[in-house]
Amino acid sequence: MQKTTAVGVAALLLCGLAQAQKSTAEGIAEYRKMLEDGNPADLFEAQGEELWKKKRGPKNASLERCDLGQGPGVVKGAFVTLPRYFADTGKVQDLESRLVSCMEMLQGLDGAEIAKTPFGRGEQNNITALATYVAAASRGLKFNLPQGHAEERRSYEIGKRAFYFRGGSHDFSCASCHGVDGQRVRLQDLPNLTKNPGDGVGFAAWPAYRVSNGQMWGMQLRLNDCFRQQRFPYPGFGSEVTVALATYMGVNAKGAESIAPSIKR
Amino acid sequence: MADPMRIRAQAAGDKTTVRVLMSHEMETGQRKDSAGKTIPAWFIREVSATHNGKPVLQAQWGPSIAKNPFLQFVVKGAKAGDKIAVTWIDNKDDKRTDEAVVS
Amino acid sequence: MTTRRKVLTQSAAVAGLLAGVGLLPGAAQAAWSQAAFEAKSLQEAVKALGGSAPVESKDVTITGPDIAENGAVVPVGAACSLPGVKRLLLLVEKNPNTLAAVFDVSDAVEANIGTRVKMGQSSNVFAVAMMADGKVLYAAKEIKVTLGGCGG
Amino acid sequence: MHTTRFVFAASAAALLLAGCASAPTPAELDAQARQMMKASFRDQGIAKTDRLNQDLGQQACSTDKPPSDEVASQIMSQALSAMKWPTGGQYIGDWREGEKLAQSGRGMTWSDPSDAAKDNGGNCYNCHQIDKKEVSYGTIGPSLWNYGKLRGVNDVAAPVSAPIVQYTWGKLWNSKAYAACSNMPRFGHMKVLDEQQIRHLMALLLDPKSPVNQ
Repeated sequence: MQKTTAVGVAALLLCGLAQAQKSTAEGIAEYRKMLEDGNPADLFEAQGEELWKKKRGPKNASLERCDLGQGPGVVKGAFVTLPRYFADTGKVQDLESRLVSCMEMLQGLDGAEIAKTPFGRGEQNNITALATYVAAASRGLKFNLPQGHAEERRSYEIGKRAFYFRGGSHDFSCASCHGVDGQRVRLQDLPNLTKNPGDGVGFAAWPAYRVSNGQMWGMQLRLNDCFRQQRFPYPGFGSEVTVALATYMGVNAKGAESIAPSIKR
Repeated sequence: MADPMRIRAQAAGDKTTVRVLMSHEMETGQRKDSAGKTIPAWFIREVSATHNGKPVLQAQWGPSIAKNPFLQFVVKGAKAGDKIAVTWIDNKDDKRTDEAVVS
Repeated sequence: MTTRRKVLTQSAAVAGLLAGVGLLPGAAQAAWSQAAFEAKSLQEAVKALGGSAPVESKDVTITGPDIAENGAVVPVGAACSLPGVKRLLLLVEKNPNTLAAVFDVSDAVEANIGTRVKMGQSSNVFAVAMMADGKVLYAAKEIKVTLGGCGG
Repeated sequence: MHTTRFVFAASAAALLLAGCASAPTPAELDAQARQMMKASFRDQGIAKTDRLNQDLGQQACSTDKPPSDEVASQIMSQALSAMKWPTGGQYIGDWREGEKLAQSGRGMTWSDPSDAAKDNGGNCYNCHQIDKKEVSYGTIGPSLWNYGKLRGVNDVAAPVSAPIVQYTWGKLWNSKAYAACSNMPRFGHMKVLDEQQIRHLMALLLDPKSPVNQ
C-alpha cells in the first residue's frame, strides 16, 4: 500500500521533471545549432593544409608523401580507417601518432621530442592542425577500420580491456560514463562507446573545437583529458593505451558517418 | 604574424551573406594565470569591411567578444565575383586583412 | 608554388602600406570609444557614445539562445527593421564591462549583424539601434548560462 | 624501441604457449592489457601510477560482465567491515555546505593542487539530480530530489530515521558496501571527502530544511 503511494508520487514527479528537462534540452539543442555555422575548426583546418604542403624539418620536405594507410599522399578516406597497422613502423597507429611517424621519416623531425611536448605548444599545435585537416578530408564518410591484421585485432582486444579498467581514487573506468545508452554528465550527453553510437557522435566527432576553452582538440587530447577526469595518472602521447582505445572505439563505430572536425561545448 | 581569417561570402538574390572567422585570443585582461598573475588584455578593437574597395561596415569591439571571433553581416547589391575584404586591428596594433570572392 | 597564405600575407602587407598613408578607408577612422567600453550599464554605454536615453522597441530584435551550454561562446545577433539605422550595439548586462560591440552600418549593409559574446553568468543581453534621427531603441533577452561538463 | 620489443616478445610468448596458433588467448590478452596499462602511464602532479594498482573490487569490476556472486559478496562484506561510522554518532552537518560540495566537480586530478579533502568536491550533480533548481545535472545515478522526504525523514535524530540515515552514510562513505560494482566513488573510504564534508552532504539529502526536501 505504502509502496504504491510512493511510486505514484514518483511518477507524478517524473512527469513534471520530464517537462522541465525537455525545455532545457531544447534550449541546449538550439544553442548548439546556432554554433554550427562558423566553426572555428575551419581556421585550424586551413593551418593544417598549409603545414601538410609546407617543406619543413632537417630534410626540408613536405608531408605530401605521407602514407596514412591509403597510399603515399592520399588524405581523403584515411581518417575513417585509423587506427590501423603500418608495416613500416610495425605498429598499430592512430592518426596523430602516424603523423608523428611521417614527420620523423619524411621531414627528419624528432618524434620523441614531439611526443614529449605538452599539448597546445610548438609541434603539438602543428599535429592538431594537421589532424584537423586530415579529418576534414573524410567528412561525410563512414568509419570502417581494418581488422585483418593480427595486431589490429589484438589492439581492439586490449583496447576493450582498457575501456573497462577501473582504478584511481574514484573507481572510474571509461565504461563508468560511456558504457550504456542515454546518460549524461550534467547536461552533456554521453555516447555509448561500446557500440556504434550513431553518425557524428563520439569517435566520429573528434577532432573538435572546444567552445569552453577555445582550443582545438584531437583524439589524443580528448583521451588525455578523459583520463585526467577519471583521476588516472598521465597517459603518454601516442602510448599504446591511447591507440588501443581508439581502435576499440573506432571499430565499434563502424558505419558511423564522420562529422569531424566538429564543435563541442 | 596573425593567422589568416576564413571568409565566406555567398550571394542569394541581391544580398550577400558574409561569414568571417578570425583567429584571435580575445584575452579579457581579467583572467589570472596559474601563478596568479593577471593575463594582459589582448583583443581585436576594430573591424572593417569593404565591398570592391568601398567601406561598408565599421565595428568597435570590446574584450567580451568570444575567442576566435565570428562575424556575420549582409551586404546589399554584391554579386558573384565581387570582392569582400575584412580588416581587424587589435589593442597591440597587430592587424590582418583578408579577402574573399563572392560565390 | 604560391600558397593561399602567401597571397594573404601579401595583401596584408599592402593593406598595412595603405593604412600607413591614410588611404585605407576605415582603418584610420573613429578611435576606439574607451569610455563606452568601460561603462557598467546600458544607459552609461549609450550615453558615452553620444546617444539619448534608450527606449524599448519592437522594431529592434535581439537573437540568441534561451540557454547557453557554455558562457565562453554565446551566439547573439542585433537587427532593426526601421530605416535610418546608424549604429547597432550589443551589450551583456552582467559582464564586468557591459558593452560588447558597436557596429557602424552604412547603407550598403543590412541592419542585421551576428557575432558571439562571452558571458560570465546568466544575464540580460541587449541589442541597441542608434537612429539617424537621434532616437535610441533597444530590445532585451535573457540568456541563461549553465555549468557544463564534469567541472573538474 | 621498448613497445615494439614488448609486442614482439608477447607474440613470441603466445606462439610458444599456443603451439602454432596465431591468436592470443583471452588470458594472454588480459596479461598484455595489464602490461600496457603499466607502460602507458606516468606520474603527473598528485596523480601517481600507483592509482592503477587495483584492489579486489576494481579488478573484479573491470569487464563488461559482473563478477560472480561469491566475489561480489566478498567485495561488499570487505567494504562493510571497513566502514567508518561518524565520530560521536554525529551524522548531519550544514546543507548549505553540502550544496557547495555537491556542485563542485573538483579534486584528485593531476591538475589539482593537492589530494587533501579540503580541495575536493563531491561531483554529485555530475551524476544526480539533487536540488531541482539546478537544471544542469547528470543522469548516471538516480534523482535525489526529495531524498529524505520520500523516505519519510521528518526528524533526522528520531530513532525511526536511523536505518535510512545510516544507510545514506554508508553509501557516501563506501558505496561498494551495498553494490559491489557501483559506479559511485567511495568518498570516505578513498579519502576523497572527510567526515565533516560527508555530514554536509548528509544534511543536503536528509535535513527536512534542505531545499532538496521541499
